[in-house]
Amino acid sequence: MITDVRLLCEPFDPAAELAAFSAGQTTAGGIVSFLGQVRSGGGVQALELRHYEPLTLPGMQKLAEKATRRWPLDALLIIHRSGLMHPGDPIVLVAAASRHRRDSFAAAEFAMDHLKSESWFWKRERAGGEWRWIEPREVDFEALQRWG
Amino acid sequence: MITDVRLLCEPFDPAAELAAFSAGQTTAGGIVSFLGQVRSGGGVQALELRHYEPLTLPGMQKLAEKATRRWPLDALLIIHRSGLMHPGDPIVLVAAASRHRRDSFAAAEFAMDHLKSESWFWKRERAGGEWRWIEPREVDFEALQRWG
Amino acid sequence: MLKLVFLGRLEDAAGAAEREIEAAETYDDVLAGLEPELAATLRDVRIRLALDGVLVGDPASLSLRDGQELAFLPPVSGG
Amino acid sequence: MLKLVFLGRLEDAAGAAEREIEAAETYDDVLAGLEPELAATLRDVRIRLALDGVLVGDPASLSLRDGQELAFLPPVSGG
Repeated sequence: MITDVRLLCEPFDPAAELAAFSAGQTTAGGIVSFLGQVRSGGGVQALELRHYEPLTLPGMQKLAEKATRRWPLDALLIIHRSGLMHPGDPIVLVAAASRHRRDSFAAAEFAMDHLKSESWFWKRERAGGEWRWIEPREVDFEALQRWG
Repeated sequence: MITDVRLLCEPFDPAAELAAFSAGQTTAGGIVSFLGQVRSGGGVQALELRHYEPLTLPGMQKLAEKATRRWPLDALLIIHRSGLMHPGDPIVLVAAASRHRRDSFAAAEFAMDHLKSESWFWKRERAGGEWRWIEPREVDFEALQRWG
Repeated sequence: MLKLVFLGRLEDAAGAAEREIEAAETYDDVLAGLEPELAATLRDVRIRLALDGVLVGDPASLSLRDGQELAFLPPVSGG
Repeated sequence: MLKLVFLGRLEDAAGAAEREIEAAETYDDVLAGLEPELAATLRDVRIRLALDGVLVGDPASLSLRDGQELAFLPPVSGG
Protein backbone atom coordinates (compact mmCIF):
# COMPACT_ATOMS: atom_id res chain seq x y z
CA MET A 1 0.00 0.00 0.00
CA ILE A 2 1.40 3.33 -1.08
CA THR A 3 -0.16 6.40 0.53
CA ASP A 4 0.93 9.81 -0.69
CA VAL A 5 -0.68 12.75 1.12
CA ARG A 6 0.48 16.29 0.48
CA LEU A 7 -0.56 19.80 1.45
CA LEU A 8 0.92 22.20 -1.09
CA CYS A 9 1.29 25.97 -0.89
CA GLU A 10 2.44 26.20 -4.51
CA PRO A 11 0.67 25.27 -7.78
CA PHE A 12 0.94 21.68 -8.96
CA ASP A 13 0.48 19.86 -12.27
CA PRO A 14 -2.33 17.30 -11.84
CA ALA A 15 -1.60 15.53 -15.14
CA ALA A 16 2.03 14.96 -14.18
CA GLU A 17 1.05 13.83 -10.66
CA LEU A 18 -1.53 11.40 -12.01
CA ALA A 19 0.87 10.03 -14.62
CA ALA A 20 3.49 9.40 -11.94
CA PHE A 21 0.91 7.77 -9.69
CA SER A 22 -0.41 5.51 -12.48
CA ALA A 23 3.06 4.52 -13.66
CA GLY A 24 3.67 2.88 -10.29
CA GLN A 25 0.35 1.03 -10.31
CA THR A 26 0.90 -1.79 -12.75
CA THR A 27 -0.85 -4.44 -10.67
CA ALA A 28 -4.00 -2.36 -10.24
CA GLY A 29 -6.77 -2.89 -12.71
CA GLY A 30 -8.33 0.49 -12.20
CA ILE A 31 -7.37 3.98 -11.14
CA VAL A 32 -10.02 6.56 -10.30
CA SER A 33 -9.11 10.20 -9.95
CA PHE A 34 -10.89 13.36 -8.95
CA LEU A 35 -9.57 16.76 -9.91
CA GLY A 36 -11.14 19.86 -8.44
CA GLN A 37 -10.18 23.20 -9.91
CA VAL A 38 -11.16 26.82 -9.42
CA ARG A 39 -14.18 27.46 -11.62
CA SER A 40 -13.94 30.19 -14.20
CA GLY A 41 -16.97 32.30 -15.01
CA GLY A 42 -19.39 33.19 -12.23
CA GLY A 43 -17.39 36.29 -11.41
CA VAL A 44 -14.85 34.75 -9.03
CA GLN A 45 -11.51 36.49 -9.57
CA ALA A 46 -9.49 34.59 -6.99
CA LEU A 47 -9.85 31.97 -4.29
CA GLU A 48 -7.80 31.58 -1.17
CA LEU A 49 -7.61 28.54 1.05
CA ARG A 50 -6.18 28.83 4.52
CA HIS A 51 -5.10 25.90 6.66
CA TYR A 52 -3.89 25.47 10.23
CA GLU A 53 -0.50 23.81 10.18
CA PRO A 54 -0.85 21.61 13.31
CA LEU A 55 -4.18 20.13 12.20
CA THR A 56 -4.65 20.21 8.44
CA LEU A 57 -2.03 17.79 7.10
CA PRO A 58 -2.38 15.37 10.06
CA GLY A 59 -6.15 15.36 9.42
CA MET A 60 -5.60 14.54 5.73
CA GLN A 61 -3.27 11.70 6.74
CA LYS A 62 -5.90 10.27 9.10
CA LEU A 63 -8.47 10.46 6.31
CA ALA A 64 -6.14 8.51 4.02
CA GLU A 65 -5.71 5.84 6.70
CA LYS A 66 -9.48 5.56 7.11
CA ALA A 67 -9.92 5.06 3.37
CA THR A 68 -7.19 2.46 3.10
CA ARG A 69 -8.63 0.52 6.04
CA ARG A 70 -12.09 0.55 4.47
CA TRP A 71 -11.25 -0.53 0.90
CA PRO A 72 -8.54 -2.87 -0.41
CA LEU A 73 -6.50 -0.28 -2.27
CA ASP A 74 -3.11 -0.64 -3.93
CA ALA A 75 -2.40 3.07 -3.59
CA LEU A 76 -3.99 6.34 -2.60
CA LEU A 77 -2.95 9.88 -3.49
CA ILE A 78 -4.33 13.03 -1.88
CA ILE A 79 -2.95 16.43 -2.87
CA HIS A 80 -4.61 19.59 -1.58
CA ARG A 81 -3.63 23.18 -2.25
CA SER A 82 -3.54 25.96 0.27
CA GLY A 83 -2.94 29.62 -0.50
CA LEU A 84 -4.01 31.92 -3.33
CA MET A 85 -5.47 30.45 -6.52
CA HIS A 86 -7.05 31.75 -9.71
CA PRO A 87 -9.71 30.40 -12.09
CA GLY A 88 -8.55 27.17 -13.73
CA ASP A 89 -5.97 26.41 -11.02
CA PRO A 90 -6.12 22.90 -9.53
CA ILE A 91 -7.24 22.79 -5.88
CA VAL A 92 -7.41 19.11 -5.08
CA LEU A 93 -6.38 15.83 -6.68
CA VAL A 94 -7.40 12.46 -5.27
CA ALA A 95 -6.49 9.16 -6.94
CA ALA A 96 -7.17 5.60 -5.82
CA ALA A 97 -5.80 2.43 -7.40
CA SER A 98 -7.24 -0.99 -6.72
CA ARG A 99 -7.77 -4.37 -8.27
CA HIS A 100 -11.52 -3.82 -8.60
CA ARG A 101 -12.85 -0.57 -9.93
CA ARG A 102 -15.70 -0.20 -7.46
CA ASP A 103 -13.23 0.07 -4.59
CA SER A 104 -11.34 2.83 -6.39
CA PHE A 105 -14.54 4.74 -7.12
CA ALA A 106 -15.79 4.44 -3.55
CA ALA A 107 -12.47 5.38 -1.93
CA ALA A 108 -11.98 8.44 -4.14
CA GLU A 109 -15.51 9.69 -3.49
CA PHE A 110 -15.18 9.00 0.25
CA ALA A 111 -11.95 11.00 0.36
CA MET A 112 -13.50 13.91 -1.53
CA ASP A 113 -16.62 14.02 0.65
CA HIS A 114 -14.47 14.15 3.77
CA LEU A 115 -12.01 16.69 2.36
CA LYS A 116 -14.94 18.96 1.53
CA SER A 117 -16.67 18.97 4.87
CA GLU A 118 -14.30 17.63 7.52
CA SER A 119 -10.85 18.89 6.62
CA TRP A 120 -9.27 21.94 8.24
CA PHE A 121 -9.50 24.40 5.38
CA TRP A 122 -11.14 27.78 5.23
CA LYS A 123 -12.00 29.33 1.91
CA ARG A 124 -12.57 32.86 0.74
CA GLU A 125 -13.36 34.19 -2.72
CA ARG A 126 -12.73 37.50 -4.34
CA ALA A 127 -15.53 38.79 -6.59
CA GLY A 128 -16.08 42.37 -7.69
CA GLY A 129 -12.84 43.25 -5.90
CA GLU A 130 -14.21 42.09 -2.51
CA TRP A 131 -13.02 39.11 -0.48
CA ARG A 132 -15.77 37.03 1.13
CA TRP A 133 -15.40 34.01 3.43
CA ILE A 134 -17.34 30.94 2.24
CA GLU A 135 -19.63 29.17 4.67
CA PRO A 136 -19.90 25.37 4.60
CA ARG A 137 -22.62 24.01 2.35
CA GLU A 138 -25.47 21.82 3.59
CA VAL A 139 -25.10 19.53 0.56
CA ASP A 140 -21.56 18.70 1.62
CA PHE A 141 -22.74 17.52 5.04
CA GLU A 142 -25.41 15.42 3.39
CA ALA A 143 -22.76 13.83 1.15
CA LEU A 144 -20.88 12.74 4.28
CA GLN A 145 -23.82 10.90 5.78
CA ARG A 146 -23.73 8.25 3.07
CA TRP A 147 -20.57 6.82 4.61
CA GLY A 148 -22.12 6.15 8.01
CA MET B 1 -21.74 19.63 -23.75
CA ILE B 2 -18.63 18.14 -25.28
CA THR B 3 -18.70 14.41 -25.95
CA ASP B 4 -15.54 12.75 -27.19
CA VAL B 5 -15.85 9.02 -27.87
CA ARG B 6 -13.04 7.10 -29.52
CA LEU B 7 -12.22 3.51 -30.37
CA LEU B 8 -8.45 3.25 -30.85
CA CYS B 9 -6.43 0.47 -32.41
CA GLU B 10 -3.14 2.06 -31.36
CA PRO B 11 -1.72 2.83 -27.87
CA PHE B 12 -2.70 6.14 -26.29
CA ASP B 13 -1.32 8.35 -23.53
CA PRO B 14 -3.97 8.66 -20.81
CA ALA B 15 -2.15 11.48 -18.97
CA ALA B 16 -2.01 13.60 -22.11
CA GLU B 17 -5.63 12.83 -22.97
CA LEU B 18 -6.80 13.73 -19.49
CA ALA B 19 -4.74 16.92 -19.44
CA ALA B 20 -6.27 18.00 -22.76
CA PHE B 21 -9.75 17.15 -21.50
CA SER B 22 -9.27 19.05 -18.23
CA ALA B 23 -7.77 22.09 -19.93
CA GLY B 24 -11.05 22.64 -21.74
CA GLN B 25 -13.15 22.27 -18.60
CA THR B 26 -12.62 25.53 -16.78
CA THR B 27 -16.26 25.98 -15.75
CA ALA B 28 -16.49 22.50 -14.24
CA GLY B 29 -15.80 22.18 -10.56
CA GLY B 30 -14.87 18.53 -10.71
CA ILE B 31 -13.45 16.01 -13.14
CA VAL B 32 -13.59 12.30 -12.38
CA SER B 33 -11.56 9.87 -14.43
CA PHE B 34 -11.21 6.12 -14.60
CA LEU B 35 -8.15 4.51 -16.15
CA GLY B 36 -8.11 0.79 -16.74
CA GLN B 37 -4.83 -0.80 -17.71
CA VAL B 38 -3.56 -4.31 -18.36
CA ARG B 39 -2.51 -5.78 -15.03
CA SER B 40 1.03 -6.94 -14.63
CA GLY B 41 1.78 -9.96 -12.51
CA GLY B 42 -0.68 -12.85 -12.50
CA GLY B 43 1.05 -14.44 -15.47
CA VAL B 44 -0.78 -12.62 -18.26
CA GLN B 45 1.70 -11.96 -21.07
CA ALA B 46 -0.64 -10.20 -23.44
CA LEU B 47 -4.24 -9.22 -23.85
CA GLU B 48 -6.19 -8.77 -27.05
CA LEU B 49 -9.48 -7.00 -27.47
CA ARG B 50 -11.50 -7.53 -30.61
CA HIS B 51 -14.39 -5.37 -31.71
CA TYR B 52 -16.96 -5.46 -34.49
CA GLU B 53 -16.70 -2.31 -36.54
CA PRO B 54 -20.41 -1.78 -37.32
CA LEU B 55 -21.49 -2.12 -33.68
CA THR B 56 -18.72 -1.22 -31.24
CA LEU B 57 -18.14 2.50 -31.74
CA PRO B 58 -21.86 3.24 -32.37
CA GLY B 59 -22.63 1.40 -29.12
CA MET B 60 -20.06 3.50 -27.24
CA GLN B 61 -21.62 6.65 -28.68
CA LYS B 62 -25.08 5.57 -27.55
CA LEU B 63 -23.69 4.89 -24.07
CA ALA B 64 -22.23 8.41 -23.97
CA GLU B 65 -25.60 9.87 -24.96
CA LYS B 66 -27.32 7.89 -22.20
CA ALA B 67 -24.87 9.21 -19.61
CA THR B 68 -25.17 12.81 -20.75
CA ARG B 69 -28.97 12.60 -20.66
CA ARG B 70 -28.90 11.18 -17.15
CA TRP B 71 -26.48 13.61 -15.47
CA PRO B 72 -25.86 17.32 -16.09
CA LEU B 73 -22.32 17.01 -17.43
CA ASP B 74 -20.13 19.66 -18.98
CA ALA B 75 -18.10 17.07 -20.88
CA LEU B 76 -17.62 13.34 -21.25
CA LEU B 77 -14.64 11.45 -22.65
CA ILE B 78 -14.63 7.74 -23.49
CA ILE B 79 -11.53 6.17 -25.07
CA HIS B 80 -11.36 2.40 -25.49
CA ARG B 81 -8.56 0.39 -27.02
CA SER B 82 -8.94 -2.54 -29.35
CA GLY B 83 -6.13 -4.81 -30.55
CA LEU B 84 -3.07 -6.27 -28.87
CA MET B 85 -1.90 -4.93 -25.49
CA HIS B 86 0.72 -5.78 -22.91
CA PRO B 87 0.93 -5.44 -19.12
CA GLY B 88 0.82 -1.79 -18.09
CA ASP B 89 -0.84 -0.65 -21.33
CA PRO B 90 -3.95 1.51 -20.96
CA ILE B 91 -7.19 -0.16 -22.09
CA VAL B 92 -9.86 2.35 -21.26
CA LEU B 93 -10.09 5.96 -20.11
CA VAL B 94 -13.34 7.58 -19.06
CA ALA B 95 -13.57 11.15 -17.79
CA ALA B 96 -16.58 13.19 -16.77
CA ALA B 97 -16.66 16.90 -15.95
CA SER B 98 -19.52 18.55 -14.15
CA ARG B 99 -20.36 21.37 -11.81
CA HIS B 100 -21.05 19.01 -8.91
CA ARG B 101 -18.70 16.18 -8.18
CA ARG B 102 -21.37 13.55 -7.48
CA ASP B 103 -22.59 13.79 -11.06
CA SER B 104 -19.05 13.25 -12.38
CA PHE B 105 -18.52 10.24 -10.12
CA ALA B 106 -21.85 8.67 -11.06
CA ALA B 107 -21.47 9.25 -14.79
CA ALA B 108 -17.93 7.83 -14.90
CA GLU B 109 -18.93 4.72 -12.95
CA PHE B 110 -22.06 4.27 -15.07
CA ALA B 111 -19.98 4.45 -18.25
CA MET B 112 -17.46 1.93 -16.92
CA ASP B 113 -20.11 -0.54 -15.78
CA HIS B 114 -21.72 -0.45 -19.21
CA LEU B 115 -18.43 -0.62 -21.11
CA LYS B 116 -17.53 -3.72 -19.10
CA SER B 117 -20.67 -5.74 -19.67
CA GLU B 118 -22.64 -4.25 -22.51
CA SER B 119 -20.12 -3.04 -25.06
CA TRP B 120 -19.17 -5.04 -28.13
CA PHE B 121 -15.70 -6.18 -27.13
CA TRP B 122 -14.28 -9.67 -26.85
CA LYS B 123 -11.17 -10.28 -24.83
CA ARG B 124 -8.54 -12.98 -24.86
CA GLU B 125 -5.44 -13.34 -22.74
CA ARG B 126 -2.14 -15.06 -23.36
CA ALA B 127 -0.66 -16.87 -20.37
CA GLY B 128 1.94 -19.61 -20.47
CA GLY B 129 2.13 -19.09 -24.23
CA GLU B 130 -1.55 -20.01 -24.70
CA TRP B 131 -4.35 -17.67 -25.81
CA ARG B 132 -7.63 -18.07 -23.95
CA TRP B 133 -10.95 -16.25 -24.53
CA ILE B 134 -12.34 -14.57 -21.43
CA GLU B 135 -15.94 -15.21 -20.47
CA PRO B 136 -18.04 -12.39 -19.03
CA ARG B 137 -17.97 -12.12 -15.25
CA GLU B 138 -21.07 -12.34 -13.09
CA VAL B 139 -19.87 -9.43 -10.95
CA ASP B 140 -19.96 -7.17 -14.00
CA PHE B 141 -23.63 -7.98 -14.63
CA GLU B 142 -24.39 -7.28 -10.99
CA ALA B 143 -22.66 -3.91 -11.28
CA LEU B 144 -25.03 -3.01 -14.12
CA GLN B 145 -28.17 -3.67 -12.14
CA ARG B 146 -27.51 -0.72 -9.86
CA TRP B 147 -28.39 1.64 -12.68
CA GLY B 148 -31.92 0.28 -13.19
CA MET C 1 -22.24 -15.18 -51.59
CA LEU C 2 -22.73 -14.48 -47.88
CA LYS C 3 -20.00 -13.29 -45.54
CA LEU C 4 -20.01 -14.83 -42.07
CA VAL C 5 -18.13 -13.07 -39.24
CA PHE C 6 -17.20 -14.95 -36.05
CA LEU C 7 -16.41 -12.83 -33.01
CA GLY C 8 -14.54 -13.78 -29.85
CA ARG C 9 -14.27 -17.47 -29.07
CA LEU C 10 -16.43 -18.31 -32.12
CA GLU C 11 -13.38 -17.52 -34.23
CA ASP C 12 -11.67 -20.55 -32.72
CA ALA C 13 -14.76 -22.69 -33.25
CA ALA C 14 -14.96 -21.65 -36.91
CA GLY C 15 -11.19 -21.77 -37.49
CA ALA C 16 -11.21 -18.24 -38.90
CA ALA C 17 -12.62 -14.80 -38.13
CA GLU C 18 -14.48 -14.70 -41.43
CA ARG C 19 -15.79 -17.11 -43.99
CA GLU C 20 -17.58 -16.75 -47.31
CA ILE C 21 -20.36 -19.18 -48.11
CA GLU C 22 -22.82 -19.73 -50.94
CA ALA C 23 -25.89 -17.53 -50.75
CA ALA C 24 -28.59 -18.88 -48.45
CA GLU C 25 -32.11 -17.63 -47.82
CA THR C 26 -32.77 -18.50 -44.21
CA TYR C 27 -30.75 -18.81 -41.03
CA ASP C 28 -31.42 -22.56 -41.00
CA ASP C 29 -29.99 -22.80 -44.52
CA VAL C 30 -26.83 -21.07 -43.29
CA LEU C 31 -26.39 -23.44 -40.36
CA ALA C 32 -27.20 -26.47 -42.49
CA GLY C 33 -24.25 -25.65 -44.74
CA LEU C 34 -21.74 -25.54 -41.83
CA GLU C 35 -19.92 -28.33 -40.03
CA PRO C 36 -22.42 -29.88 -37.56
CA GLU C 37 -20.23 -29.12 -34.52
CA LEU C 38 -19.90 -25.45 -35.49
CA ALA C 39 -23.62 -25.21 -36.24
CA ALA C 40 -24.40 -26.62 -32.78
CA THR C 41 -22.09 -24.05 -31.16
CA LEU C 42 -23.79 -21.21 -33.04
CA ARG C 43 -27.26 -22.33 -31.89
CA ASP C 44 -26.39 -21.19 -28.32
CA VAL C 45 -29.19 -18.78 -27.36
CA ARG C 46 -26.68 -16.38 -25.82
CA ILE C 47 -25.20 -15.72 -29.26
CA ARG C 48 -26.62 -12.62 -30.93
CA LEU C 49 -26.71 -12.05 -34.67
CA ALA C 50 -26.13 -8.90 -36.66
CA LEU C 51 -27.05 -8.60 -40.34
CA ASP C 52 -25.12 -5.89 -42.17
CA GLY C 53 -24.28 -4.32 -38.82
CA VAL C 54 -27.84 -4.32 -37.44
CA LEU C 55 -28.76 -6.56 -34.50
CA VAL C 56 -31.26 -9.26 -35.36
CA GLY C 57 -34.19 -9.86 -33.00
CA ASP C 58 -35.38 -13.25 -34.14
CA PRO C 59 -33.02 -15.33 -36.33
CA ALA C 60 -35.96 -17.32 -37.70
CA SER C 61 -37.30 -14.16 -39.33
CA LEU C 62 -34.12 -13.55 -41.36
CA SER C 63 -34.42 -13.28 -45.11
CA LEU C 64 -30.93 -13.21 -46.57
CA ARG C 65 -29.73 -11.71 -49.82
CA ASP C 66 -26.56 -12.12 -51.83
CA GLY C 67 -23.64 -10.00 -50.59
CA GLN C 68 -24.82 -9.52 -47.04
CA GLU C 69 -22.71 -9.89 -43.89
CA LEU C 70 -23.94 -12.04 -41.01
CA ALA C 71 -22.04 -11.69 -37.72
CA PHE C 72 -22.17 -14.09 -34.76
CA LEU C 73 -21.70 -12.28 -31.45
CA PRO C 74 -21.02 -14.31 -28.30
CA PRO C 75 -21.38 -12.73 -24.85
CA VAL C 76 -19.07 -9.72 -24.55
CA SER C 77 -16.12 -9.44 -22.19
CA GLY C 78 -14.80 -5.94 -22.63
CA GLY C 79 -12.73 -3.32 -20.84
CA MET D 1 2.13 35.52 26.93
CA LEU D 2 -0.48 33.54 25.01
CA LYS D 3 -0.70 33.37 21.24
CA LEU D 4 -4.20 33.47 19.76
CA VAL D 5 -4.78 32.24 16.19
CA PHE D 6 -7.94 33.22 14.29
CA LEU D 7 -8.84 31.03 11.32
CA GLY D 8 -11.16 31.79 8.42
CA ARG D 9 -13.70 34.56 8.92
CA LEU D 10 -12.53 34.99 12.54
CA GLU D 11 -9.46 36.71 11.13
CA ASP D 12 -11.71 39.52 9.93
CA ALA D 13 -13.50 39.67 13.28
CA ALA D 14 -10.18 39.90 15.14
CA GLY D 15 -8.55 42.24 12.63
CA ALA D 16 -5.53 39.94 12.29
CA ALA D 17 -4.73 36.25 11.87
CA GLU D 18 -2.76 36.18 15.13
CA ARG D 19 -2.55 38.16 18.34
CA GLU D 20 -0.41 37.95 21.46
CA ILE D 21 -2.08 38.55 24.78
CA GLU D 22 -1.05 38.54 28.43
CA ALA D 23 -0.98 35.10 30.02
CA ALA D 24 -4.41 33.93 31.18
CA GLU D 25 -5.38 30.85 33.17
CA THR D 26 -8.86 30.03 31.91
CA TYR D 27 -10.79 30.39 28.70
CA ASP D 28 -13.08 32.91 30.36
CA ASP D 29 -10.03 34.98 31.32
CA VAL D 30 -8.96 34.98 27.66
CA LEU D 31 -12.36 36.13 26.42
CA ALA D 32 -12.67 38.73 29.19
CA GLY D 33 -9.50 40.40 27.90
CA LEU D 34 -10.82 40.77 24.33
CA GLU D 35 -13.12 43.36 22.77
CA PRO D 36 -16.70 42.44 23.80
CA GLU D 37 -17.87 42.07 20.19
CA LEU D 38 -15.01 39.71 19.31
CA ALA D 39 -15.56 37.73 22.53
CA ALA D 40 -19.23 37.31 21.63
CA THR D 41 -18.30 36.09 18.16
CA LEU D 42 -15.88 33.54 19.62
CA ARG D 43 -18.55 32.15 21.99
CA ASP D 44 -20.37 30.61 18.96
CA VAL D 45 -20.75 26.91 19.82
CA ARG D 46 -19.77 25.93 16.28
CA ILE D 47 -16.26 27.31 16.86
CA ARG D 48 -13.76 24.64 17.90
CA LEU D 49 -10.61 25.32 19.90
CA ALA D 50 -7.16 23.82 19.57
CA LEU D 51 -4.49 24.24 22.24
CA ASP D 52 -0.96 23.78 20.93
CA GLY D 53 -2.40 21.97 17.92
CA VAL D 54 -4.64 19.58 19.88
CA LEU D 55 -8.44 19.90 19.65
CA VAL D 56 -10.09 20.89 22.91
CA GLY D 57 -13.23 19.03 24.01
CA ASP D 58 -14.58 21.39 26.67
CA PRO D 59 -13.26 24.98 26.69
CA ALA D 60 -14.29 25.35 30.36
CA SER D 61 -11.75 22.66 31.29
CA LEU D 62 -8.80 24.57 29.80
CA SER D 63 -5.87 25.37 32.07
CA LEU D 64 -3.54 27.67 30.15
CA ARG D 65 0.18 28.16 30.57
CA ASP D 66 2.56 30.87 29.42
CA GLY D 67 3.76 30.44 25.82
CA GLN D 68 0.90 28.29 24.59
CA GLU D 69 -1.01 28.72 21.31
CA LEU D 70 -4.80 28.81 21.32
CA ALA D 71 -6.49 28.56 17.91
CA PHE D 72 -10.12 29.43 17.11
CA LEU D 73 -11.51 27.22 14.32
CA PRO D 74 -14.82 28.18 12.69
CA PRO D 75 -16.73 25.66 10.52
CA VAL D 76 -14.53 24.51 7.65
CA SER D 77 -15.22 25.14 3.97
CA GLY D 78 -12.53 23.28 2.09
CA GLY D 79 -11.79 21.84 -1.33
